[in-house]
Amino acid sequence: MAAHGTMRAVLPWVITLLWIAAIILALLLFVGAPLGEALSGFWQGAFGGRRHAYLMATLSRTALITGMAISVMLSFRAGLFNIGGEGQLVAGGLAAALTAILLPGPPLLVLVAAILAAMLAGALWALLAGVLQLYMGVPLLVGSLLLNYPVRYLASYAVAHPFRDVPSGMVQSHLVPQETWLAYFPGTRLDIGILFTLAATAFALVYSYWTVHGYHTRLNGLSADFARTVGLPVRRLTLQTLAISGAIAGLVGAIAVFGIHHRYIDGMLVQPLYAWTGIIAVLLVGMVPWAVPLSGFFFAAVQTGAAGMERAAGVPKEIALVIQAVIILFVASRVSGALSSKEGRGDGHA
Amino acid sequence: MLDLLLDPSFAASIPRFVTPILLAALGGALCERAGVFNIALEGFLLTGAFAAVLGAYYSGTPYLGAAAAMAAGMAMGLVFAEFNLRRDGDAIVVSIAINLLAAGLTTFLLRAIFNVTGAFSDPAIVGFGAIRLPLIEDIPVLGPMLSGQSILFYAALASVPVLHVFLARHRLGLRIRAAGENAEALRAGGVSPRRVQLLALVGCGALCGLGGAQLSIANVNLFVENMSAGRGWIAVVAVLLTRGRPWPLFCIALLFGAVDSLSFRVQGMGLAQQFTDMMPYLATLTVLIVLSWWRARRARGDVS
Amino acid sequence: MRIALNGVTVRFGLVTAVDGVSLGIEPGEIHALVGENGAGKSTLMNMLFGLVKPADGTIVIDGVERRWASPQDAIRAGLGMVHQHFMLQDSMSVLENIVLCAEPVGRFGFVDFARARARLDAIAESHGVSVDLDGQLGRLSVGERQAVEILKVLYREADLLILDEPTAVLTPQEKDRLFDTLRSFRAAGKAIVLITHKLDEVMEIADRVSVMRAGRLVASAPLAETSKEEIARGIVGGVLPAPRARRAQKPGEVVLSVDALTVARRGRDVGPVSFDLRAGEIVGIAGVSGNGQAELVRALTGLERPRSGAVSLRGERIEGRSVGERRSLGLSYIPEDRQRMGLALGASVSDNASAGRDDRRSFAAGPFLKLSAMARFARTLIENYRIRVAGPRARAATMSGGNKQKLVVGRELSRATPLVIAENPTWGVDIGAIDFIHGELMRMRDAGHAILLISTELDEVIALSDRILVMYDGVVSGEVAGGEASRERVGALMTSRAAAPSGPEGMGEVA
Amino acid sequence: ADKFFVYVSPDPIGVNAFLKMGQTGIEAAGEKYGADIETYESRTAADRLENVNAAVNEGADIVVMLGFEFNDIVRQIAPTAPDTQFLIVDQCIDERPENVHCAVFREYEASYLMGVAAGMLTETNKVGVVGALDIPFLHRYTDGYAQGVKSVKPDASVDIRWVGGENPFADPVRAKEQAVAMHAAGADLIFTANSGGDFGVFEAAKEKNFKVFSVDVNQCPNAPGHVVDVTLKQVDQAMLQAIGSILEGEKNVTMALGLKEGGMSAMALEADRIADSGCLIADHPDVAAKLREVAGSIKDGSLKLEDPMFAK
Ligand SMILES: Nc1ncnc2c1ncn2[C@@H]1O[C@H](COP(=O)(O)OP(=O)(O)OP(=O)(O)O)[C@@H](O)[C@H]1O
Ligand SMILES: Nc1ncnc2c1ncn2[C@@H]1O[C@H](COP(=O)(O)OP(=O)(O)OP(=O)(O)O)[C@@H](O)[C@H]1O
Ligand SMILES: [Mg+2]
Ligand SMILES: [Mg+2]
Repeated sequence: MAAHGTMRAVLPWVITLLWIAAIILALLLFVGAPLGEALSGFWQGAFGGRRHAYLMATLSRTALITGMAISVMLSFRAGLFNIGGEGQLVAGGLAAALTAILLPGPPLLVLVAAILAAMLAGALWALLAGVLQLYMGVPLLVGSLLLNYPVRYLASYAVAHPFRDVPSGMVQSHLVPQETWLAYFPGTRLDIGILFTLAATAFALVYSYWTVHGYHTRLNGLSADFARTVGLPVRRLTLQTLAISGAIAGLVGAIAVFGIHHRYIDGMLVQPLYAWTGIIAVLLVGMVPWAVPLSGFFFAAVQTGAAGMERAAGVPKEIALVIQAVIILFVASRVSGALSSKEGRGDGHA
Repeated sequence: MLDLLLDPSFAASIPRFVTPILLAALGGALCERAGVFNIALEGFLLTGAFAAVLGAYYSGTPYLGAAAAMAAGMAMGLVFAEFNLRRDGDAIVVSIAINLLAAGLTTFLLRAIFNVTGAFSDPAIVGFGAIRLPLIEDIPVLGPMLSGQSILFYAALASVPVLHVFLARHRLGLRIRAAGENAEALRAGGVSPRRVQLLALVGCGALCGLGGAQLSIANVNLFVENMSAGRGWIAVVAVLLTRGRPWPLFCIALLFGAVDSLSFRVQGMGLAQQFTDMMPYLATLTVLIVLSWWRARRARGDVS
Repeated sequence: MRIALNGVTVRFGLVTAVDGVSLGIEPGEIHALVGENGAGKSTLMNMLFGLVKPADGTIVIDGVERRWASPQDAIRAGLGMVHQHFMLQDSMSVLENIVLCAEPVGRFGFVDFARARARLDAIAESHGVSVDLDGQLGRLSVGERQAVEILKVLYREADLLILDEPTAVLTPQEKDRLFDTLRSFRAAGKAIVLITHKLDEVMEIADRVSVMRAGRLVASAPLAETSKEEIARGIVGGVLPAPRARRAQKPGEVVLSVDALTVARRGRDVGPVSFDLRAGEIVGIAGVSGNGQAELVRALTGLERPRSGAVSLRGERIEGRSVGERRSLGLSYIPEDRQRMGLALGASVSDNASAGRDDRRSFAAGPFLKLSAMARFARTLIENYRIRVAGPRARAATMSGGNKQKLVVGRELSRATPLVIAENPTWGVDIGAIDFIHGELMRMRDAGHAILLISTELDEVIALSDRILVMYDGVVSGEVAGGEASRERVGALMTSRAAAPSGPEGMGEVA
Repeated sequence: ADKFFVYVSPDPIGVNAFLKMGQTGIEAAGEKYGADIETYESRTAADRLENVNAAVNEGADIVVMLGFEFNDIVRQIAPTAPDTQFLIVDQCIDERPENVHCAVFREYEASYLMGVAAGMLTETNKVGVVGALDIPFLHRYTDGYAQGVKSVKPDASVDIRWVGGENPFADPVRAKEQAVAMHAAGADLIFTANSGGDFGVFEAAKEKNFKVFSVDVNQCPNAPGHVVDVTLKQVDQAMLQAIGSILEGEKNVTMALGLKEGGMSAMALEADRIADSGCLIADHPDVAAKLREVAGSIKDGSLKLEDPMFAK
C-alpha cells in the first residue's frame, strides 16, 4: 500500500523527466549532433576542464544566478511578483563601479563602501517599483519590469559619456582599482564572489524560516487579505521586503564588477539574462529556500554545459535557453501555483 | 520639433511601429477577456517574426510567410494552453517560460537551419510591399500614414472593429467574456471554459504571429535575434491598461507606436542615444502611472 | 417529466458527499429537499444536472436511463438548475446572460438577439416573470438576479427546475413573488426541486419533502404525511438542540461606541449608523446580506476608512487607526470568509494560530521565532476547541470548513479581548460546530466581553443576542430587545422600506 | 594536425561582414599552416571571457580575437597562459606580455576617401553617416568620413547618427530607421558603418532610392545600383601575415595597416576589381581618379590624418 502510494507520487515526475529528455533528444537529433560527444561535451563543459577550469566557470555563473534567485525568492515568498531584478542588478553594478572609481581611500574601505552603495542602489530601485504599486496603483509585475529599461539605459549612458574609459574604445567605465578586485581561489580562475552569494543565501534561509519578519512576509505572500485581517502592516512589509530583495540584487551586481569584469561594461549584466535565470531557478523549486542554491547551480551548469556541447559536438549553445524553458514549463507547472493568485489573475485554478 | 511632426516620413514610419504592438495587444485582449493572464506576448511576437522569415524564405512569397507566422503563433498558443490550462501551470510562470522558449528556440533554429547567429538576411526573403492608396496618399499628414503601408497594417486596423463586434455579438465572443468574468457559470451552462480559453489563446497566437511578421517581413526583410525587443511587454501593458477593450487599446497602441518612432527622430536633435532609447518605456510608465493613479482615485469611492 | 435517481453515490476524494440515494421526482409537483450544511443536497442535484459524475447509481428519466457527458446534455434533456450561488455575468446585459450558452446564432455564428428577445417576451407573457432585458446585470437586486436565473431556465424550456437555496438571500416580498412563479410552473405541469433550510417555506409550498443527512436520504414523503417537527428531527438526526440558556446579567460599561458612522460603497453609502456595545452583552446585527453589514464591519475592524463619523473602543477614538492598532487596543475579529480572510490556507495550522497575536514576546525572541512555542500554542487551540486536524504542522487547507472555522474562532477568542466582532461565525459549518461556536460566544459574553454578532441567520441572531439591531439598505432600521425578538418582528424590520428593492446587493462579499 | 587555432568573435557573426572576414581569415590560416581551427562566437562580455578561457583550456596554440572587446580579457589571461599565443586584430594593448600580438587598421584613411567621394557627389549638400554605437573606435569611420566630406565641400553638412538599442552591431531595423530619417532630413548620400545593421541601410536605400557607402568588404552586390563605394579591410590578409610571423617565433608582433600597407583600401583603388564590383564608383571615373590621388598623398604622407579614436 505504502509502496503503491510512493509509486503514485513518483510516477508523474518520472513521466515529466521522460518528456524533457525526449524533447532535448529531439533537438539534438534535429541538428544531427553525435549524441555521445554531445553528452560528454556537456558534462566536460559543465564540470570538467584542465584543473576543473569549466567547473570553476560554472561556479562563477552560479554565484550570480543564485544571488539573483535568492533576491527574487524573497520577493516571491512575500507574494510580490518583482521581476525587476535586472534593473536592481544593473543599478547595483553601476553604483559599485562608480563608487570604486571615484572614491579615494584604502582599497578595503573603498570595496566595502562600493558594495554598500550597490546594495543601496538596488534597494532604492526596488523600492521605486513598490512605491509605484502602493501609491500609484501600478501593478508590481508591470512596474518592476518596465523599470528595468530606464536604468539599463541610464547605466549605458553613464559609461558611454560621463564615466567612459575613452581609450579602451568600448562602452565601459574605467577599471576599478586593482587592489579592490576580489581574489581568486588559489590555483583557479574562480573569484571569491561566490562566498558573498553563500552569505546572502545563509541570510535568506535564516530570514525565511526563523525570523518574525520572514514569517509575516510569508503570511502576506500566502494571503494578503489574511495578513491585512490579522493586522499585519502590509504596506511596510511590502516595502521592506522589496528593499531587502533589491539590496541582494545590488550585491550581485557588485560581485560581477569586482569579481569578474573589474569595471562596468555596457550590457554585461543584462545580456547574460542573469535576472531571468534567477527567476526560473526559483520557480523550478517552487520557492523552497534551501533548494534555490541547488537549482541556481543546476541552471549555471546547463549554460556552461551547453557551451561545452557546442565545442564538442557543434550543437548551438543557444539550446541552453530552450532546455531551461522546457524544464520550467514541465516542472514549475507542477510545483508553483502561488503566483497569479497574488495578481488575482489567471483562470481559476483548483 | 513641429516640422519634425509634420515630416511625412515620420508620419509614414508610425504605422511600422504601431502595427506589431497593436496586433500583439489585440491578441492579448482576447486572452485578457477570456481570463487567461497571458504575458507571453513578447515570446509570441518573436516566434512569429522568425516563422515569417522562415516561410517567406522557403516559399518565396510573404503571404506564406505570414501564414507560417500565424501557424507558429497558434502553436505557441497551444503550448501555453497545454501548460496553463491542462496542466494547471501558473499563468505567469508559463508566460516567463514561453518568453524564454521563444528567445531560445529562435536563436537555436537560426543557427540550426541557417547556420548564422545574430541576424539572418537573404535576398530570397521576399517581404510585403507597400500598398499605395491613390486618393488618400494626397491628404497632408494622414496621407503618408494611411497610404503606402504593408497589408498587415491594414489588417491590424481592420481587426480593431472586427474584434469589437466579435466580442459584443458573436457567440464565441460572448463565451470568451463569460470565461473571463465567471467561468463557473459557463461550466454550469455546459460550456467548458477551458475550451473557450484555448480558442482565445490560439486566436491570440495568430494575431501575435502577424505582428511578428510585420517586424520581420514588412518593416525589413530579415530576422534579428530578440527582434521583438520589448514590444510584446508594451502590448501587455496596453492590454492591462485598457482591460482588453479594442478601441481604447487601439488608442494606446497608437500612442506607444508614435513615441517609439519619435524616439528615433529626436536623435537627430542631439539627444543622447541612450535617452532616446529610453523614451518608449518612460512613456509607457508615465501613461501607466497616470491611468492607474486616476483609476485608483476613482475606485476609492468603492468597496474593495 | 418523471425522474428517478437509483442508488446514487458521489465521492470527492475520500469524502462521500452523497451515499446511495434513491429519489423520485414527479411532474406537477414541488419537491422540497432539506438537510443541514454539507448534507449533500447540492452535490446530489449537481450530479443530476451533470456537473459532477456519480461514482455509482443511475438517472432514469421517463423510464429511460440517461448519462450526462456535461450539463449541456442535461439541459438538452429538459433539466434546468438555479444554483446556490448565482451563475451570472455582472458585466453583461440581462439578455446576454440569458442566452449565454444557448445562443440562437445567425450568420457566421453571430448571436441573433432579436430572436431571443421575441421568445423571452412570450415567456414573460405566460409566466409573468419579466426583467428589463437591456439592464446591466451588475445593477440588479438579488431578487431580480433570481428572476434572471429563472428566465434562463425557462428560455431553455426546462421541464424540471432545480432551485438550490433560492430564498436564502431574498426578502419575504421577493420570496412571495418567487413562490407565485413556482406555483405557475407547477400548474404548467413542470417538476420542481426546491432546496432550502427554511421549514416554513417547505410547509408553505412543497408537495413532497425529502430529508438528507450526511449524504444519505433519511426520509422522503408527501408533505401531508409528515410534520415540521418530524422533518426537523430528520435533519439533525434525533433530538433538536435545546434553546440555549442565557444567564441574565446587566451589561457593564460601554466598550464600543459607534457614532454617525458612514462608509462609502458603490451606489448609496452605508450609514449613518450609531450604537453602543457594552461589556457582557451580545448585540446582534440582523439583515439580509448586502444591506451594509459588510461595509460596517470593514469600517469597525479598520479594513476600510469610514467616510465620516466616530468609533471609539474603550473610550479611545479608533476610526483613524490601523487594523493592527485596533487589535492591540482590544479588538478581535472572526471574519465571514474563513478561506480568504480567516486563514492562510497554504500555511501550517501553527503559523495560522500565532498570526496577529500581539503578545510578541511569547512566540518571538528578538527578531527570531520560537517555533516550539508557536507549535505548543497551536496544540492548545486544537485541544481546547476540539479541532479535527493532523497536527500543528498540517496545512490549514487540509481541514474541513467547520474545523477551519473552529481554528479561526479559537485564535480570535483565545486573545480574550474586551471586544469581539463575529461575522456569520457559523456560515457553512455543520450543526455540531455551530453548537460549539455558539457556546463559546456565550461563554465570552458571560465572562464580560462585549460581542458584536453580525449574521444573516435570523435564528442564530435571535438565539444569542441580548439586543438586535436590524440593518436595511445601509442603515439601522430598528432595534429589538433579545427577549421579545421573534422571527416575524425582526423579519418585518429586515424588509422595511420594502417598496424599493434593497440597493446594490452582494457588494460586501466582493470586497 | 599538430597546430590548433581558435577564432573568438566578440559578437554573433551573423551577417556581420567584418566578423565573417575573421572567419575566412582563420580558415585561410588553417589551410596555409595546416592547423585545426575552431570558432567560438560570443554574445556577451561573460561569453568572451569564458570563450578565451575555453580556447586556452582546449589547448589552442594561437587564439585570434577580433575587436577591442578583448583587451581586458587578454590582459587577464595571457600572463597565466604563457604557451598560448594571443592575436588581437583591430586593437592593441600597451605594456603587453610577449605572447600577445596585434594587427590594427587605420580605418579612418579609407573612410576619409568615402567622405571625399560623398562630398563630390552630393547634390543636396547634405550627407549622413550611420554608426553602430557612439564609441571612439567607430569615430574612425564617422569622423574620417566627415573630414573627407569637408575637405572637398567645407559648407556641406554631415549628419551623424547611431543605431544603439539592444544589439547595436546587428540591428538592421533600427539602422534602417535612422537612414530613412536622415534621408528625410535631406541627406542624399549615407555612409553605413554598423556591420550587422548595414543591411537595414541598404533596404532603406532601395526603398527611398538614395545612395550609400559601406565598409569592410565589397557590399555593392547587396544593393545593386545603390552602393557608391566601399572601404576594404583586409582582415584575412592581416591575420595570415600576423600568424605567419607569430609561428616564426616573433614576440609582440605588431602590425598597423593602412592604405600604405594595403591593409585598408577602397574599391575605387582596386583597378582590377572595380569594373565588375557592381559599385557605382565604376561609373564615376572622375571621382575614382580623385580618390586615387588623395589616397596617394595619404600613402606618401603628404596628407596627414590624425586618428579620430584618440581625438576629443
Ligand atoms: N468540490 C468538492 N470537493 C470536495 N468535497 C466537496 C465538494 N463539494 C462538496 N463537497 C463536500 O460534499 C459534502 C456535501 O456538500 P454539499 O454542498 O452537497 O452540501 P449541501 O447539503 O449543499 O450543504 P449546504 O446546505 O451548505 O449547501 C460536504 O462535505 C462538502 O464539503
Ligand atoms: N475543494 C475541495 N477539494 C478537496 N476536498 C475538499 C474540498 N472542499 C472540501 N473538501 C473536503 O470535504 C470535507 C468537507 O469540506 P467542507 O469545507 O465543505 O466541509 P463543511 O461541510 O463546510 O464543513 P464541516 O463538514 O466541517 O461542517 C472536508 O474533508 C474537506 O477536506
Ligand atoms: Mg458545506
Ligand atoms: Mg448546497
